[in-house]
Amino acid sequence: MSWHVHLPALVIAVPLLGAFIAPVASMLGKVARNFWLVGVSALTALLSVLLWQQVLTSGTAIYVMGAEAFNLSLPSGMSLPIRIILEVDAFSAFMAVVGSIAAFAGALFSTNYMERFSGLDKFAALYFLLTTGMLGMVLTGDLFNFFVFLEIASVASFGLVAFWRDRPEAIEASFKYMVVSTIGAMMILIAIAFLYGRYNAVSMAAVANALRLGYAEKIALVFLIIALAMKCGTVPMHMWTPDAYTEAPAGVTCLLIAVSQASLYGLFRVCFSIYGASLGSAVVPWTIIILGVLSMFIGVSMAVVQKEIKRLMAYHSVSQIGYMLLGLGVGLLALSDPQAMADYGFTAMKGGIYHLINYTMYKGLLFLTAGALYYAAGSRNLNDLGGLARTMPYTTFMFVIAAAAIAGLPPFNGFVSKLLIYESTFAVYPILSIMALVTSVLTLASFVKVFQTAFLGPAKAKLAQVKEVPPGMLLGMSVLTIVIIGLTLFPTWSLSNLVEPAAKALVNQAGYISAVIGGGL
Amino acid sequence: MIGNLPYLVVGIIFLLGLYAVLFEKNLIKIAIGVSLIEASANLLLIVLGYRTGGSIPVFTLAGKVGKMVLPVPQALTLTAIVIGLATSALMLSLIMMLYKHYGTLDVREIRRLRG
Amino acid sequence: MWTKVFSGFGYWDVYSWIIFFFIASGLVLWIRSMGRSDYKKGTEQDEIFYGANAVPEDGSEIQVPASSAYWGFVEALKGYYEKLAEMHSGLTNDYVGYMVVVAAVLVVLVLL
Amino acid sequence: MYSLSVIVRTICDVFAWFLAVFGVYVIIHGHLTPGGGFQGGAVVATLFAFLLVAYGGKKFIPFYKSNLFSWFETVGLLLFIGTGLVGLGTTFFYNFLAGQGGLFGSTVPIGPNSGVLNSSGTIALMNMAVGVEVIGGLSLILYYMFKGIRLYEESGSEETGHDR
Repeated sequence: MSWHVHLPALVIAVPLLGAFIAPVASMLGKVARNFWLVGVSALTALLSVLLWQQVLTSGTAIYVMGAEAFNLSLPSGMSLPIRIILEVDAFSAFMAVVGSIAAFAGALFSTNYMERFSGLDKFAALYFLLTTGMLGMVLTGDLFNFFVFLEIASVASFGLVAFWRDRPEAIEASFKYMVVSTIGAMMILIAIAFLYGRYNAVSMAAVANALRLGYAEKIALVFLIIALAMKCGTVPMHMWTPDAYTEAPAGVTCLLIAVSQASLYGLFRVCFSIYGASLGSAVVPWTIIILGVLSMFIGVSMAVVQKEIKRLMAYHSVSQIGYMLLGLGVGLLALSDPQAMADYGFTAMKGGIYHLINYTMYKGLLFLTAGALYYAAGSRNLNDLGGLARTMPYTTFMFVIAAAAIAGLPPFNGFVSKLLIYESTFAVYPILSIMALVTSVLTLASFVKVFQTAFLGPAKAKLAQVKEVPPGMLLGMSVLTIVIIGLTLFPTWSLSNLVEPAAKALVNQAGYISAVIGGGL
Repeated sequence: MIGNLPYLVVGIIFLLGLYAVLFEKNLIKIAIGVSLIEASANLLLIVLGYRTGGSIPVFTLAGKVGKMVLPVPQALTLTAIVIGLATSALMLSLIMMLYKHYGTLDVREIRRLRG
Repeated sequence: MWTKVFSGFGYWDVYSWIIFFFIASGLVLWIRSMGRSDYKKGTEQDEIFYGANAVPEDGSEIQVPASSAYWGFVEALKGYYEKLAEMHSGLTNDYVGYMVVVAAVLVVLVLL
Repeated sequence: MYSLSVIVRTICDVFAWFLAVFGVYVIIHGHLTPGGGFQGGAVVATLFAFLLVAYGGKKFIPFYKSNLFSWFETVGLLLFIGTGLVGLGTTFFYNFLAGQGGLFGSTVPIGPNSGVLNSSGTIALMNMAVGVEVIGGLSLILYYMFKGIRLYEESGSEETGHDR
C-alpha cells in the first residue's frame, strides 16, 4: 500500500496541522512564521496536484476516516456508509488544485503585505483554517462533513475579514457577512436534517442512491441551493460580497475567492451528484440560469460606477459567478436529455468549469494587484490614484494581463471559457448569450476605467514616493500570472486534461454513487 | 398528532429567530435571533433521532431495552452546538467592537458600506 | 431554434494568432509611418495642449477623476442606478431579507 | 467589574474546585458517559467565569495567565491532530490503541456493565486533547471579551460619533 492512498486525508490534514503549529512557529520569529506560512501552503498545493494526478490515472479516490482499510466504505453487514468518507472524483480534485494554488499565492503575497501588522500568529492560523475548510468542502463525500467544513471556512473568514479590527468598516463587513452566512449555514443544516430524516444517511452517495423526489427533498434542495448560492455571492444575496471582499486583507480576499468557488462546487455537487436526473422539472435549472444572468448583469452594472478599486473588483466577482452559474445551469437543463447534452449541454459545462479556474486565477490576481496598489499608494480610492505605471511596472504588467483575461479579450483564457459559454447558451436562448456579451463589454469598460485612472495619466505629486512592492508580493502575484499565461497558451491541453474529466465526473452520477456503494446500485 | 408537536416547536423557534433577524434593529437582538435559528436546527436534529420509548444510546448503560435513540443525530447536534458556540462568541465580540467604533447598537446607523 | 452552434473558429490556433499579430503590427507600423516627419522632440511641439490655460504643475489637476468616468452612461441609466443603490442599503436586515424572500419564492415554485 | 461580597467569594472558593473536578471527570469519562471533551472543557471554563464574576477584573486579570492558556489550546490541538496522524499507518484517525491492551486498550465485556475506563483507544485520548483545548479556548474567549469591555470603559469617549 503506497502512501498515495492517504493523499485525500493529507490534503486536509496538512493545512490543519499547519494551523495548529502556526502559533508555535510564530514564537520562533518572523522568518520562521513566514517560512511556515509559505511552506505549508506550497506543500498543500503540491499534494493537491498529486491527488489530482492520482485521480486522473486511477479513477475516483475513496478515503474512509478511521477504518481498517482506506477504501472500506461499507463495513461488513452494512448497506450504508457509516464512517466519514472523503470522496474525490475528478471535479473535486480539480477544485482542490484550483483552491490550493490560490491559497499558495495568497500566502506568498501575505508574507510582505501583512508584515506591518501585529497578531500575525493568529493570521497564519486562521489562514490555514480557511484553507482547510475550503479543501475539506471540495474533498468530502459526506453532507454533514460538508457543513462542518463550510462552517470552519466561514468562521475563519469572519475572523480574517475583521482582521484590521481598528477599521470600523472591517468589523461592519464581517458582522454583515456573519449574520447572512450563519443563517445560510443553518439552512444547510436543516436541509441535511431533512435528508437524514428521510434516508437515515448523511453520505452524499448513499443519499443520492436512495433519493426519490418528495416534498422534504424538494424543500431540502431549495434550502441547499439558496444557502450555497448566497455563499458564492449570487444576486440578490450578494450584498455581503463587496463588503467582505473589500475589507479583507488582499491575500485573504484571494483565498475568499477560492472559498466562494468551493461553495459553488457544493451547489453543483448537490444539483448534479445528489439530485441529478431525479431533479425532474426544469424549475431548478432555470432558477440557476436566471440567478446567473441577474448576477452577471447587476454585478457588472454596479461595478461600473464604483470608485473604490477593491469594491469594483468585488462587484465583478459577483458578475463572474454569473457566468459559471449560467454555464452549469445550462448543463443541468440538458442533463436528462442526452441529445441536448451532446449538442450544447456538455460544452456549457466545460465552459462553466473552465471559467471557474480562470476566474479564480485572474480574480485572485486582480485582488492581489489591488492590494499591491493599496500597499504602495496607501489608498484604495481610484480618485486618489494615478500615473502608477511608471513607478510600479511589474504590478502594472500583471494587472493588464488579469484585466484582459477577465474582460475576455482574445487570446486570454477568459476569452476561451466565455466563448464556450456563448456558443452553448446561444442554443438555449440567444438572449442569454447576448446578456453575457453585454456583461463582457461592461467588464472591459470598467477595467479600462481602473487602468486609466490608476496606472495611466500624469504622475501625481502625492504619489511621488511610491515604489514597487516588495519581492514577496510580486512573487505571489506572479504565481497566478504564470498560471493565467499557461492557461492562455495551452487551452486545448487544459480543456482536455483539466476541464473535461471534471465535467464528465460531474455528469456521471452513477459513477459517483457506485464508488462508495460499490455494485449495490 | 402529538408526535408531531416537536416539529411544530422547531418551526416556531425558527420563525421567531427569523423574525428577530429580519425586523429587529438592535444588534444584540439580531444575535439572539441567529442563536434561536441555530437552536431550532439543533432541536430538529435531536427530534429526528428520537424513537418513542428508546433508551440512551450508550451501550454499557442502556440496560435491557429493545430500542435506542439514534446516536448519530446527537453527535451531529453536538458538532453543530460547538460551531454555534464559536459563531456566537465571535458575533458578540464583533458587536462589542462595533459598539466601540460606532457608539451605537442600532443596525440602521451601522451602514457605512453601501452602494 | 438552433440546436447546435459552433463558431468553427476555435479559441486558440497558434499560427493564425501569430499571423494576426504580424498583420496587426504591420498595420501599426504603417500607420505610424504616415505620421508627420517634421515632429521634433524638445521643441514647443512637445508641450501639452491645455486650451489657452497654463498647464498645472501637479498631474492630479489635469486628470479626469474616476468618479467622472462614464458619467453619461450613469446619467442615462439614472433610474436604474437609483434602484440599485436603494437595494444595496447597507442594512443587515435587508440582506437577510433578500435571501429569505428568494428562498420562499423558490420553495413555492419548486413545490408547485 | 468589581468584586462581589465576601459571601459570594467564599462560596465561589468552595464550589469552583468542585466545578473543576466535575469538568475533568466529564472529560476523562467522555467515552463512557454522555459528555466528552467539549462539554467537560466548557464546565471547567465556567470556573473562570465564576472567578471573574466573584472577584472582579482587577484580581482576575493578574491571576489569569493568558499565555499558559494559549499553550493549553495549542497543545490540545496538536495532541488531537497528532493522534489522528499517528493512525496514518492504517488510515487517518485510525483507532490504533483499541483492543491492544495497555493504554486505553482493554476490551469491553459484552452486555450492560458499569464501563471500563481503560478502554476505547484513541477516543479517550482525543477527548482529553479536546478537553484541554476547550479549557484554553473558552477561558481565553472570556478573558478577551472581558478585556474588550475594559478597553471600552477606558477609552470609550473617543469614538462615539457616527460617520466621522
